[in-house]
Amino acid sequence: MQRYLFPKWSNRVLPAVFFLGIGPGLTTAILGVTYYFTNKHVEVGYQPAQPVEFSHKLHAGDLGMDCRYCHNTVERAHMAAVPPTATCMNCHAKVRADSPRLQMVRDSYANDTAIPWVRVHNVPDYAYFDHSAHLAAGVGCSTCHGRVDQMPRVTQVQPLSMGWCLDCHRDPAPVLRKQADLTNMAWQPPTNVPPNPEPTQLDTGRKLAPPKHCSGCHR
Amino acid sequence: MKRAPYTYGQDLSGKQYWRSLDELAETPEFKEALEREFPDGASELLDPVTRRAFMNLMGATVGLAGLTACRRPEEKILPYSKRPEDVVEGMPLYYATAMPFAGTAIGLLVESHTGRPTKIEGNPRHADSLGAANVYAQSSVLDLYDPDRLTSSYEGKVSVENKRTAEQVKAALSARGTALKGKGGTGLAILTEAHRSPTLARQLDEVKKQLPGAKVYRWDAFSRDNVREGSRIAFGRPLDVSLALENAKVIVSVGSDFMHTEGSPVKNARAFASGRKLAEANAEMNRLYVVESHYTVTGSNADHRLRIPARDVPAFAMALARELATAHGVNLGDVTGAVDAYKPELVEKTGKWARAVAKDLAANRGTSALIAGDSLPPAVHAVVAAVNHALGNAGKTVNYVKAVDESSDGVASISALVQSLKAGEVDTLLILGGNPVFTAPADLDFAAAMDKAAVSIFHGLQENETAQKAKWVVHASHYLESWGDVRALDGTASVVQPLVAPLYASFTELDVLEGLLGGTRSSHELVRATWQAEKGGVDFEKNWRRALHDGLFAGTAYAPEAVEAKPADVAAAARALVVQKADGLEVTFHPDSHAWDGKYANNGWLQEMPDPMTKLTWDNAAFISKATADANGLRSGDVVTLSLKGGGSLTIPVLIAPGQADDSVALTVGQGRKVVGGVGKGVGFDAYGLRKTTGMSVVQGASLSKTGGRHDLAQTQTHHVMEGRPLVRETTLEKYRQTPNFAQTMVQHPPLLSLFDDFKYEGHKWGMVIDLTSCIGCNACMVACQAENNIPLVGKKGVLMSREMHWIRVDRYYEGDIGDPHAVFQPLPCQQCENAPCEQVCPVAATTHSSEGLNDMVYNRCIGTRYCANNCPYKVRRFNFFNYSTDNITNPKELGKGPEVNWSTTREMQFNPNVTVRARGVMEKCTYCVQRIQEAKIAAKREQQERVKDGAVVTACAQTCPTEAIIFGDLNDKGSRVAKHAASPRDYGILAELNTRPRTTYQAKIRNPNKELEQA
Amino acid sequence: MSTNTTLQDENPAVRAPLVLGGKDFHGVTTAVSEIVERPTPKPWILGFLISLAVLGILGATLADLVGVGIGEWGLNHPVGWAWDITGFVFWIGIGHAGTLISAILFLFRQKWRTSINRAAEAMTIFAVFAALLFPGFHVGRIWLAYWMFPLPNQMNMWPNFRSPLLWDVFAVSTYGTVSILFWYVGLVPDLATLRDRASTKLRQMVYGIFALGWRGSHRHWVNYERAYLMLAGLSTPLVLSVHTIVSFDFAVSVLPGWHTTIFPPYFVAGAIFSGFAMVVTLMVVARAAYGLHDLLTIRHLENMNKIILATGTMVGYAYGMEFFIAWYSGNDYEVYAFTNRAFGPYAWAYWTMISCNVIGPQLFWFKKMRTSIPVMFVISITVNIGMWFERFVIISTSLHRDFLPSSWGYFQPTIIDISMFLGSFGLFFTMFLLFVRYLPMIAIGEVKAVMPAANPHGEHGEDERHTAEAAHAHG
Amino acid sequence: MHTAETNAKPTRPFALVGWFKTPAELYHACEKLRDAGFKHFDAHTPFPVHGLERAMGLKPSRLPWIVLCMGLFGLCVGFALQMWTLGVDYPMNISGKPFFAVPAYIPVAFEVTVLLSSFGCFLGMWGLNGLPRFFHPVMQHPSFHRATDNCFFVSVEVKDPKYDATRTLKMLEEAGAQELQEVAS
Repeated sequence: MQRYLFPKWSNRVLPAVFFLGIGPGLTTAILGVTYYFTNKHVEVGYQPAQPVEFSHKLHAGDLGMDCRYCHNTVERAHMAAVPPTATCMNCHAKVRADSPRLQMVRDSYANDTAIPWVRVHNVPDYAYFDHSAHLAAGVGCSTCHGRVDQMPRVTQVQPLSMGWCLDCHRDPAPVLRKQADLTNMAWQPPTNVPPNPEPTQLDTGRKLAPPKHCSGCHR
Repeated sequence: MKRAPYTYGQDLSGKQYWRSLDELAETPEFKEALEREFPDGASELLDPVTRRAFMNLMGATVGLAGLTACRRPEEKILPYSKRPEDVVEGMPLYYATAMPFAGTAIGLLVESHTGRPTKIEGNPRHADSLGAANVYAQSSVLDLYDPDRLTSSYEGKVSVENKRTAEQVKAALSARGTALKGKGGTGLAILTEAHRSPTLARQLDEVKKQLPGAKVYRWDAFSRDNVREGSRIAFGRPLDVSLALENAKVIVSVGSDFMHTEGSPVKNARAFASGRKLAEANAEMNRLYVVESHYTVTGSNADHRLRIPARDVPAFAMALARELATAHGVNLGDVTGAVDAYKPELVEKTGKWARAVAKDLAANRGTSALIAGDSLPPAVHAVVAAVNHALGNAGKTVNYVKAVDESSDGVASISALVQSLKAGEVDTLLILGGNPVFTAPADLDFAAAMDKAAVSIFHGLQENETAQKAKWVVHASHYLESWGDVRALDGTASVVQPLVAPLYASFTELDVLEGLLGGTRSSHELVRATWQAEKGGVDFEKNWRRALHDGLFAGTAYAPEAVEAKPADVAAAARALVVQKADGLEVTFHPDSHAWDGKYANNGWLQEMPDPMTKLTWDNAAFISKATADANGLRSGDVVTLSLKGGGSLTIPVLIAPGQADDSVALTVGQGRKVVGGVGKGVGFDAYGLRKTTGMSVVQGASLSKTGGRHDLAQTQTHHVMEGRPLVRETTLEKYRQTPNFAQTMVQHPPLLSLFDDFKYEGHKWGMVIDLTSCIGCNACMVACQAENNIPLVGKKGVLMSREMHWIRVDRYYEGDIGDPHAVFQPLPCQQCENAPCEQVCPVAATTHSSEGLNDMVYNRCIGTRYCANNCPYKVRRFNFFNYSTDNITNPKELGKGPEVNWSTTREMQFNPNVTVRARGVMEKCTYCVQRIQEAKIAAKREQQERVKDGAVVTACAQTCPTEAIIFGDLNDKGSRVAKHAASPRDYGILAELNTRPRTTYQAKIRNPNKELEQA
Repeated sequence: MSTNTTLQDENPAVRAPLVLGGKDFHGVTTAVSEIVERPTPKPWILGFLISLAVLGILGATLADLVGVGIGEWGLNHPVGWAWDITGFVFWIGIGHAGTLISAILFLFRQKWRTSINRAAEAMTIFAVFAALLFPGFHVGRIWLAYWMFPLPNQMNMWPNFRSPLLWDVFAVSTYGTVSILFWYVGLVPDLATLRDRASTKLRQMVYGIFALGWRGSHRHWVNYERAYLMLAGLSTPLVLSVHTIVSFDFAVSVLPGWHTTIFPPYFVAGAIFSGFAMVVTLMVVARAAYGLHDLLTIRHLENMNKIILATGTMVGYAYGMEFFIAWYSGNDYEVYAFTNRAFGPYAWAYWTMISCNVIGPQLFWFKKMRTSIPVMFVISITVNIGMWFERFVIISTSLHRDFLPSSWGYFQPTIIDISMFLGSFGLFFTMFLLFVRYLPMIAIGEVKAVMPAANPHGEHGEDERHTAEAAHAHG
Repeated sequence: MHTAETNAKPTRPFALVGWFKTPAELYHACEKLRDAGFKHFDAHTPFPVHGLERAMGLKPSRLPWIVLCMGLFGLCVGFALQMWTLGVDYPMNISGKPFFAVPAYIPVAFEVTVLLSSFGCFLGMWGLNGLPRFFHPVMQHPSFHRATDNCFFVSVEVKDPKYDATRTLKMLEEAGAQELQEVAS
């Protein structure tokens, strides 16, 4: 009977497979998942084209309009509503009244049809974020939305993931501002604020106690 | 936050509707409302998908956990073009309106999210609701979105080719009008339901004026004709009876279910309960006696209930009168002689009763109330009226008020209509609402008569048996989308104002009549005109807006009439009364607790809401007593043939109903609709076939015969006794006064120690107290919860597998002899235990405790092990075995047959955007309406306050409870109502001996029995 | 008097030999290896096809459960668990005998284990696989089941280590892993044997790879035996912990009928009980099918039957004790739970359990019975039925009537419940048949080691008990 | 294609390999080698022969220490994981239990301990044995395949200082070894 003997080199095969194959493979897989499958990668930088080339840079930046002129529900309701066409027409009835780029706006106003804006900041439907509560506490626009006043086309700058929310809810102190600064895009967080277990509203001194329990956001 | 509504454009233009629906359908809240769990799936699920497609979808969802480039699909935001006044996206608006119900109207505040009415609450300013609402009002919002509603008018059968536009309908109507005007209106017959709308009355008068030959008839399956007739006999004019039970110490109901189905149920329940609130131990308490054959909600709340066949009930009333006159010197004049024949003993086993009750009544002159059931003959009402008058109750506890609708006997009216139809005198039959073909007395054969009319126009919400026979079908507007007005039983007038433009360019009754008269005024204008005339003057605009805001015209309630008794007439009527003699079994007819007279048959919430007493869902049955069942060798679920001597028979399953009188079969009419939407189809059995002009409420000479068939009866509760467990703890007023804390000392258990230090709840500490003395078991809380929390339906199959999803259920236990037990109710929401057994067993921490002591349930974290439900001692957790919220949403009976999705865009418009719509495979349960708590807290934060004030948060169940039995609030706020109640000696927690530390506690039930009847 | 056990009857002082038929080392090697080397026998193919078909049913069932929802099962409120967790505990229990035989009997130097431990260990592993199906698919959203593992994630959420269900996840996965390691370590020398006997190059290579180049070096044997000993030492507390933790799923809850301190020992005894029953069932068949009478002697089977008798009686004691404690505690809910078990709607299940688990095995008091193949075959099967019912009774009867009578209900299985449980047998037997076809079902090396001839101090048939002393004398 | 034959042409031998019929013969042979002061020799047997390690004068295994370390490591990991995740990183009020609910953490800690110990035991054993090693010179002995069946092999490595081709051969022959031959490295 002819007996098969493994060649000498075979002794090195298995260790090689482990150290060169499985080892690096696993590491890359783990690292890949923990980075590429998360909002950090998937959501941040999302910048869809909008039906109307509305430039926040022009309006909020160069013209210096206050965010609340258009998003006027932000202090009263959980959502900072996209303004009705009527708001645009307040100015554009006269300003650039016949610019072709505003055709859709004028049509919308004339025919009472909606402009199909594309949602940029999209929190999962089972998470209930409330703009008014955050403004009341002293969290300004730019904290989550970035320098919108420098964005010709709006893009998402924060992951808006649960972990990211929690970071702030656990220690909000560094991002709190005075009510006057809420819409101040240039506002810079004060450097090296010590973690504050009992953060307070800067204007009224009200205890904030941002919820860390589930029903704070999930209903 | 109540505002006058923004006025609509042309309500009837289809364009307007579609645009508005788009706006609604595309607002972000709306998007959020649908399919929260699989955001990516939502769009797919909108179209019917096959099982395979669904699997792919699932696959996709799985994939999503991993694929990197896979964002949520692009989502559109469609803002208003011109934002309507007062609308703030994301903030609900509340409008005051009123719902016509049975013999009254219930004032409502309706929550609306960017134009979508989503939730109905009672209007605190309205006398007939006082901030509460009953099951029918709560669930009426579902009818608005009913996918099976008529969405167009038709000439002939309901089918595509017969569709007619609004303009065509108006044209046809006015054409008909002019034709009729030609012959002075002769040949026009208008059939209405018992309506309480001044404007409609005005329109009808207008019709009579312009078309003198026209005749107006009225038909209602259940009416208060006898009440008015009774008071006409007693006082010479037809008056309605409006109760003021808050002033009554002794209440005697002779066959009246005044707390649930008769008169002003919500108001009566509140008044009754107010007489039983025991703030402190020595508080007084009213006493309720009920005499009835079928176990009703009212009967279940009686301190003493006498169970006798319905045929004997009138006799008992008479005997009571006799006893009062003879033994207690109550001056009834000639009546005394008339009722002399009724010796107390004449009626079986009632002698003692009659004496005891009479004594109690006589001892409380002016502070007692004798109430007769709507269905009793006028003579009985007359005698009862006489008694109340003689006792000095009239004007104090029993108010005789002007009747809005004075036209008496509905049976006579519809019989007359049928006569003239048969005689060919009617060429144009206009049916405004209702469903006479289904509900009219069987012996009249309305269907056949209807064919005699050359033109029959049916105006209604849904296609039904009558619509099918009509030559014209005009689709009606739901009351939430129409202008109108209505008077409550006590006369309080409300404006019915729309919350949304008609979804389908539909017509109100007013529009139809206006069309017939060739007018062009909108119902809005008509209603305004009515009240312009009523409350005209310079500041009318102010009054009008005030009325819209408040939901009623202040001071429109009728003053109680000063009445003079006419003993002679009463005596005559009493002598003329023929008491039915026992002859085989008797059959009684009642409105169905799900379908009412049939008009709610397609309302899923009502169909799945268990009957208060039998806990039966998705069905009706012949209710018989244990003795009757044994005598006929029947078990619950046996199908029998029920036949009447006078002819007519019915095949229906029997259900053994404890408390039902022996030899008496209770039938509910309204189920078993033939022409009905997906929900109501094939549900229950039509008992109208046995209901004839000769016996509209009680008929003798029935017999049962077993067919051998069986029928599954889906009950949400299948075990009816407490097994001696201290769940509902009750005692008598007397004993309670001796040991007020009896409930807390009832259970012996070792001291409840914990290995660990307790958590401290510094901030809010939400808690709930449920007063079992006040709870009447009406189920309003269940439906309110269902509407508020987007609770899905599981269908009959689901209930049969005991998979119902109600977050709060009302447990009903019987005590004592199964033939004649007394019943107790126990509403059971999540107990929000501080040491919640459910939390520690969840492997993924999907249910944890909030810093305010809420037992949070996070649907999006739940993976569905169901361990928490197993470990919940109260079994309040509910599992989504299927995709209940989206599959077969229009036909829940099909649930469990796999996900053949039957999605309805209109149905989903009812969803509350502030509550996640749960998907398959997750656990859910009562959250103390955490969305309301959050909204209130955020509102407080906006105002820069740290705490929510007491009363700022109220759960849906507490808000709608007619008797204020449920109290919710912050236990840390010592001043709060809930804290005060929790401190009462009556307060106890069920299964507290397990050291679960329930946050929901109960106030022990106290009854106030009469000694003399006790030793029986 | 059965003739299979002659020696023992003649001289109780001397135990019956573990290898009969005067086999030498080569004989043993051949007897076992030939099973694998022979061309595939027809009955095997038949059996395999049947198992595959049943496995197919399982596949369809799982697809339905994931696609449509576990509403396809008969579960409801209040009965949130029924056949699913019953199946889980049932299979886990069966697995335990394997570890017991391979580990505990090894520590007790029970040499008779050698010819059954390999198959028993295989049974353990396959049983664990079958068991994992149930908790795996009983969750409502299996695509998120990975949340039960402590993986860092953007939600900053962790599993709840206070939940017995999570203890289960760790216990069962550890148990599965360790069992596989233990099994494989034992296999390596025999794989080497197969490698060296293999006639085709392919077999030589495949077996060769899995044999890891084993060359029987005694320097290896030294570490090997130490490793084997320690794995046995680790498996023993592990196997006890696994069923203890499984019992915690119930014991830690508040439910009357679940909340019971006796559960851990009671469950372990039950597990061993059912496990041995399954081993007997399988061995009786394998023995007949492959003519292994010389290696799987009556003595082996009889010993196992003795254990079945012992554990069966323990379980019976536990049943009784539950009632006593319920009565003694004076807790109405407890009392009701157990009265309801014996006389409630599920009484039929309860009495099936009692008769199969407690009454049946008592036959084994008689030697005739415990040495009769047909009798032990039947009893071993009824025991398995009985043990399935035990779990069903514990889970369902406690759930269907708990604290609040208003929420009492009744559970009825659907076709999907049944096909799931049936299918799990398909999985088990498919794997087991593959095992007996391609791997040595008896530990060749270990059997040789317990043969008299293995004793380096004289070939005369000595009882192994002398060997040790002899070795010392020389040492 | 490597076969026994091709490898049998020894350029520089690796070891002297032969086999015995019985464990006893092997046992005595090993004793001889041990007493003669051989270090680099080995026995190849189908099953562990009792006490042979003493006959060969081998030291006890170091494996237990590896397992002990892994076990302790597992214990720490197990507890640390639970303490940190539920007590430090995201403490949540669950059933009113404390954040550091030690009793509840015991089962998982135990399982992790066992798991890591077993890994240590498994990998440690193969590591100490230098396996997997698919090719080994002694396998070139023509009858070596019987080493896993019923022959008891001895191999004396050439590199052993005491090794002398002729004397060692003689010594083993006397001990009853058969088919003695040197195998190539």
